[in-house]
Amino acid sequence: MSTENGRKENGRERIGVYVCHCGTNIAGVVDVKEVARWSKEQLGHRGVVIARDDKFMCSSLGQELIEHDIKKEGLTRVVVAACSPHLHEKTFRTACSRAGLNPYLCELTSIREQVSWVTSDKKVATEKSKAMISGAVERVRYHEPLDPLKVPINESTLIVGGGIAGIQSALEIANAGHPVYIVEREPSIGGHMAQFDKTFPTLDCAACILTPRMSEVGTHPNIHMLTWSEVEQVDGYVGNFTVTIRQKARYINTDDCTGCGICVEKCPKKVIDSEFEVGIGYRKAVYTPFAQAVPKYPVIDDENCIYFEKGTCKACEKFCPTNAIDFEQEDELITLEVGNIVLATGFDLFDARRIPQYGYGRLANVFTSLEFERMANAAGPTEGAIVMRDGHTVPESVGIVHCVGSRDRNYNNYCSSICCMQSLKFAHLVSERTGAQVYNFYIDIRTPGKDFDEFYQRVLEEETLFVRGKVAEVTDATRLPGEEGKLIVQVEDTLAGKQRRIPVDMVILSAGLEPRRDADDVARQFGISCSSAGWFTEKHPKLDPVATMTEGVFIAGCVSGPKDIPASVAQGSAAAARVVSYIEQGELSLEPVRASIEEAMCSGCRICNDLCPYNAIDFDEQLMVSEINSALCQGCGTCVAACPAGAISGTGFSDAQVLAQIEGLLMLNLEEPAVMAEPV
Amino acid sequence: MTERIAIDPITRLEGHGKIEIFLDDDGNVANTYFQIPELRGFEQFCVGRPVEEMPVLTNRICGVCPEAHHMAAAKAADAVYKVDPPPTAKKLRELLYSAFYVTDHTTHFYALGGPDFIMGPDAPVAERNILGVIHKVGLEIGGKVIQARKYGHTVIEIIGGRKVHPCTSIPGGQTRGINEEERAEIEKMGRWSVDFAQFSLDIFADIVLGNQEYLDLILGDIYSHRMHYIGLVDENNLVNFYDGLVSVVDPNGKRLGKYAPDEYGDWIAERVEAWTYLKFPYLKQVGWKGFVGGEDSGVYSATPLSRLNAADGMATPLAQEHYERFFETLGGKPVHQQLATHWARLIELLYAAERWVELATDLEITGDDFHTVPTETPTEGVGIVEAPRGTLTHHYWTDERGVLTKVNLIVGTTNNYAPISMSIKKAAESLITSGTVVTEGLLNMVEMAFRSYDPCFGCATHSLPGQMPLEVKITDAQGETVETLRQYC
Amino acid sequence: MTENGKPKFAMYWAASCGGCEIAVLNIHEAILDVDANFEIVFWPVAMDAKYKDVEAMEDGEIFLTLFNGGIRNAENEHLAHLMRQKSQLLIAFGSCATEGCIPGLANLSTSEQIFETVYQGPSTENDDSVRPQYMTQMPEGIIEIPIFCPTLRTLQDVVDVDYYIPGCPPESHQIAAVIGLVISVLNGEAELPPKGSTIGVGDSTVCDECPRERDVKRIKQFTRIQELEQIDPDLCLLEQGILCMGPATASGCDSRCPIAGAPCIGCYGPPVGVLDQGARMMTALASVIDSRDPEEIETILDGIVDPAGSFYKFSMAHSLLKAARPSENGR
Amino acid sequence: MENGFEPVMIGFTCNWCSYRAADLAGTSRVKYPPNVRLIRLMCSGRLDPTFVLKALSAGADGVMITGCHPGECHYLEQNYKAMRRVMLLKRTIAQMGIEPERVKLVWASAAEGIHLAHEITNFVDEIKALGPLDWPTAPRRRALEEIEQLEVEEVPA
Repeated sequence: MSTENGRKENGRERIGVYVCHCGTNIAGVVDVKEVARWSKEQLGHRGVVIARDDKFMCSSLGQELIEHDIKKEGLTRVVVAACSPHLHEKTFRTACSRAGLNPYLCELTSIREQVSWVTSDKKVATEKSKAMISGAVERVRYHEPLDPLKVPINESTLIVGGGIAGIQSALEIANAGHPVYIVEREPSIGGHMAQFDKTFPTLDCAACILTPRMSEVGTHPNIHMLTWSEVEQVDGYVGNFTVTIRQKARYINTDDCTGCGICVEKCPKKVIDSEFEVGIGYRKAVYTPFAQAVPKYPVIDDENCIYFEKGTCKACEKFCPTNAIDFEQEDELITLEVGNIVLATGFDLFDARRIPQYGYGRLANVFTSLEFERMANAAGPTEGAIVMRDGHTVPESVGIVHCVGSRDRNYNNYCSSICCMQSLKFAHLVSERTGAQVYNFYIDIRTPGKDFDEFYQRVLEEETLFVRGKVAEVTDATRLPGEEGKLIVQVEDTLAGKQRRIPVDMVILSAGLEPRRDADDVARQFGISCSSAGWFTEKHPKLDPVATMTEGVFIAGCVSGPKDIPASVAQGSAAAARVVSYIEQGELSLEPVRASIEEAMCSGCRICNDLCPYNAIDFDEQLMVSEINSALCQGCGTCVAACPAGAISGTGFSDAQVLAQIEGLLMLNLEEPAVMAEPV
Repeated sequence: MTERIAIDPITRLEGHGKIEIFLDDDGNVANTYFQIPELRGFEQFCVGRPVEEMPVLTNRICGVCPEAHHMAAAKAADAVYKVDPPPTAKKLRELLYSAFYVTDHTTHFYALGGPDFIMGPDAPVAERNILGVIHKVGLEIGGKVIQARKYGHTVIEIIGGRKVHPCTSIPGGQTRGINEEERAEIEKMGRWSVDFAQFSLDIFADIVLGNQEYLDLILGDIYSHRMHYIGLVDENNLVNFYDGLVSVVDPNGKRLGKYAPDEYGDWIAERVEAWTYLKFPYLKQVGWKGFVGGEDSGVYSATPLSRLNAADGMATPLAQEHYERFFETLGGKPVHQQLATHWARLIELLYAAERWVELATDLEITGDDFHTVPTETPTEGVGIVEAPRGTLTHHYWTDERGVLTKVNLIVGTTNNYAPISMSIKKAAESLITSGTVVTEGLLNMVEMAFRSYDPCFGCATHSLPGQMPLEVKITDAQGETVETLRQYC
Repeated sequence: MTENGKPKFAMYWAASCGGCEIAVLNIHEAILDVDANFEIVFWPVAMDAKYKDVEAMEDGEIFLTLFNGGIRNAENEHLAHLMRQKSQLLIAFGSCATEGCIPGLANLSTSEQIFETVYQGPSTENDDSVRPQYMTQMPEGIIEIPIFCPTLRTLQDVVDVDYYIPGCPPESHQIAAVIGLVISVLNGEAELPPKGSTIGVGDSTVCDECPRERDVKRIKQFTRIQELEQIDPDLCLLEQGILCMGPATASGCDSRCPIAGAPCIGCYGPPVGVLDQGARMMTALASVIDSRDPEEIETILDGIVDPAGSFYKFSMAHSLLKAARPSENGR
Repeated sequence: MENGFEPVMIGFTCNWCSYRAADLAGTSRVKYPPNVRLIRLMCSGRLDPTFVLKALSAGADGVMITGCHPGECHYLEQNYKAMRRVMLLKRTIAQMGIEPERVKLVWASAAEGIHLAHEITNFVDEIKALGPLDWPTAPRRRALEEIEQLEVEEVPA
């Protein structure tokens, strides 16, 4: 067989071929002895010096056989014809390295899954096995010894997002004794959980369980908090990321500020708090989002601050006992070197305005779940009083609409998973605090979690009414007597099978969870991917739910989909465990199946530049050549196949290997030329 | 009776020939066959290609005159899109083309055809080449010849992008223009070339015209054929290489008419003979009467001589002077003595050089409007230029995407296939008779008959590559091969 | 070696256009080195020579032969064998000999189709459907012309080749360089490259020598050059939508065509180490076509009106498939 | 097509989906024709048209390229590149007189063993219907071509 232009042969190899019986799994259909005999005879001139068959090649005896031959017969290549590489490639590679042969000089061809198990005719199966061995032999001739790629792991970790998932990760890693940076967009960590009143199903108050964790983060020696900050840029790869962070101007010198709160008190400018209080409460222009905020330092909201508007006021500055106010402060760019990154940026609440027929934003007494959380929260604007928009009237009847924006092909197909329990929690709180009649409008009640269904039963017993059906409309257009001044919930009761109009004083929309509006940008920034819905994609949805396709970038909490608090916390810990295990290893060894560019051959045409989903390919403007960062490369080989100059080569799956395997499979390498049209 | 005749292969022409000479019982020439032994099939495999590629595809028909094909193809492509390139583009093309003519005619005169005269037909073969010429005329001439070729190729590279196989002509114009710096350089080289052309004419004057023996040779009957002539002329019926109408005159010099490119089909037809791969074009209206000359035979030639015969004069002053002297000296139009073609070629050389300077000094030549985007749906078009070795016709048909569906090419030397065959036969007849002692020089005259046409079978065999091994095979009446002389060049 | 001790040099043209000879003549001064270091025993375009002289030579008597032109007919093939037999080093010179060049596009058609097209052409009067015959009985006797082979083949398809010099034609400075190398080898100052090497080319592709600015490639549509309002003189032609073969074509030509505003058409053939030039260009282009929607992709691909002709314009005869298979549609 | 024609075909599989689908077909003992011989790549994005042309010119009667379903590529989006390459390749080989149907792109996830087996069965039938490719450069054909050559020599062109 001619070695084609550009395919250098690795000289004369000594190849051992091992045909496995796999009990009768293979031997029952394939004439393994014949296959072995044939390999020696027909492929001898291709370097096959030994061809053996064995009952179970994967058994210790089988492996020893290979090791023995490598040592005694000086084999330079090994071909095993047995089961799928996904089962035993590692087994045989390990056997080779035990015998001192580089593991990557071993090729496993699957004559069980691909031949004996799928073919009935013995003759045909035997012939196909020969072809596959012939292919493997040709291929293995072009294998090269490879060594795993080692990269050092920087001990520091970056956590993006200071919600409960991020907090959990940060504490786990910090407690393991490793430095952590936690970046939070808002002035304080805490995330959505800080806004909640009670948490289902146990009904313990969110603040009571969250704030201790927050302050622990605030005071932890291994944790460095960067609140009021956002990630600008991410470079590098697993173990060696360089992250640039923009710390927005707080106009408060945090070294001097004691968090006494006098500035907030003295600030003359009152602003509707559309962030923490979701628009139902007020804050000052200088503020801390909530009492237990961590860190305690306030921020000056330069869009509303009178000084920034008119150039006068400075009340805060006048009264600040430590002269911590600094109107000249500017955004600061901070560069961090970290080894791993955990993304815990959470979710956005579905905007109920998008479903106009539910009247939110139009009908005063239609509330969103988060508005209700704040209202029910003792620290909230109504100090826990559940009242209508007027601020004092206590509702006599309340309708809670489930699945708002969820399980709805017009908005989101997925189930937001927390709405059922959240709604039941609302129902309980309403009836507990107001005695009002509560209606739950649901599609299905889903209570799979621990103690969830018990909580459901409890709410049922509280004589809350459940109407099964998707609410068509919430309106103030009254038609029937008794509807005056009320909100009418128009719904098809699918159990009773009839349309119903239910008048209530207040409606709570149990809005679903959505990916952050900027999820796509964040994903791109960190080189990971989003599902069509916009949630970050796990490396494996079941077996690796907190890892991503990009080594060293992990995800926790609602970034990968709606979750309740326990699940988010669990993921926070899981991600932390993954990070710590990397750190503990000190360096990471990566599969050596990688692409690389021969600089002299690269023309700088830039065809390959946009092909790598892991951004492993860079263009060097000076040298005018493209370069591959082998630590980022995942070895898919797309750029290898795309390079018009043939300047990119891929270890493990080189052109030479594949072309040789094609010739082998087509039996072009036999002593006498193959007869193509005969039954294989 | 097998008379052995030693004959050297015909050399020094771009391409090769295969000549069959049959003798009768008396050992006289019964018939001769001049065969073209190869075929490439451009007309077939250009089909399916996008029309804008034709200028670079048909380049490869001939590496000796790729510029001619590049131009003809570009003009045919313009016609296919009914697009008229901006003046700057047309002038750039003609400028490149004029420079090309200078190199090409120079090469032929000094390296191929000229030696016959400069050294004399009787000179030893070894001396009848460019080196002999240099020895006889002096070393500096060699330098000049190389310089002339170099300059021509430089211009071709500046405008056409490459020395061989230019690439810048596209449907609607050119891919780029030239700047003032380049223009100035081109002008400089052009002026040098005008001097060189005159210098060459002087050499011809004193070596050839000054030598009665050569003059008799030229005016003698051996190399004379009364036939039709065609050549491209401008609106004033003056010789033009790049554009115009094709003028057709009969053996009496009477103009039968002028045809536009898209009318070529009414004037030209091609005949197929089983013994050669190359076709024989002839004047359709006059008809094919075999390998004979005269008013009633459609055989015509398209050479420098033909062009002078078919035109009313030259478009540049110096060349015009020589044009007049040419016909005075040779006894008025039309001139049928084929060897005069060498002289005609030098007059064209001068014209090309003068035109080169004219265009290089044209104000529009450095313009930046060198391409018009075609808007019409492409259909069919013909492009004609005057190649050094004959009128070159490219005819394309395309689909609505501008992809070729049919291609017809009538290429330079092909036009002269029949005349060349006739000249060879005539020369053979007059040189090979029973009892003739054939000497080297005498036989070289067969080659001279051949060479005056400057046949380029790279082109002619556009239906096949530039290679044409010459083989002269002499067979007697009994079918015995008297002698086979081969030359694989 | 000859009496004067100089190694013998020959250059021969088979199915070629003559451009290679012109390119060699264009090395100007360097041609004198050839004259000084070799005895030119056979170079039809430049000197008198007799075929029988070559036949008379000892095997391997010629040290170096530059063979240009493809193998189109029986005669070309015969000459290829003769030159191989008589030469120590046989170099496939130029695109025709190395990869088939433009005439290789004939491999998209059958001989019958070629004959039909040529000898029943629009301006051809041939009512009796006369076709050239390889043997013809004339009144005076039988005359022959060489047989036309079914496909055009490259030199390496018929004989063993020592080195390859691609290009249509090879750039004169590359030719001069190669000749320089051979001379220094003769003087023991250099080693010959490994047999079978492609010489007189760069390591990379045309883009490597192309001065045009280029960015990340994303192709939304292909544009025919004549459709461009204005060809940007500085921007990568491919990024202007023009199908430029530069990325998949061996460097060495100084990127002449792209510099002149014309797309590279691939005359230097595949880069060293690449099996199939067309395949590499296809894979590169397809990779950067900016769409995931099959319908849109088809529309974009419609912009390539002649894939086989564009990707294999020069290397058809040397591609993996070498020639199209006769069938109802076309060949 | 005359009976008894057993095509030889090459199949390229993605390590993450279709190769595992083949494993699954095996473990679930689905029977399918033996004509297709598989080559494992890391991703369909590694598919270089050179491989396909090599296979066809070296004697294969058909080539199957398999990968993850669109949107499910293990390497995010490389299978789209494979798809585009195959689309362009088909156009080119059509001009070379090869039925585009001889090259087939099939999406198969790791869970679709039966689907893959089914696709292979269909493809084998399709190729049987098309008949042998017998590419002239393939070894078995070489002898034939020489014979044709001889014929040409004897009969005047």
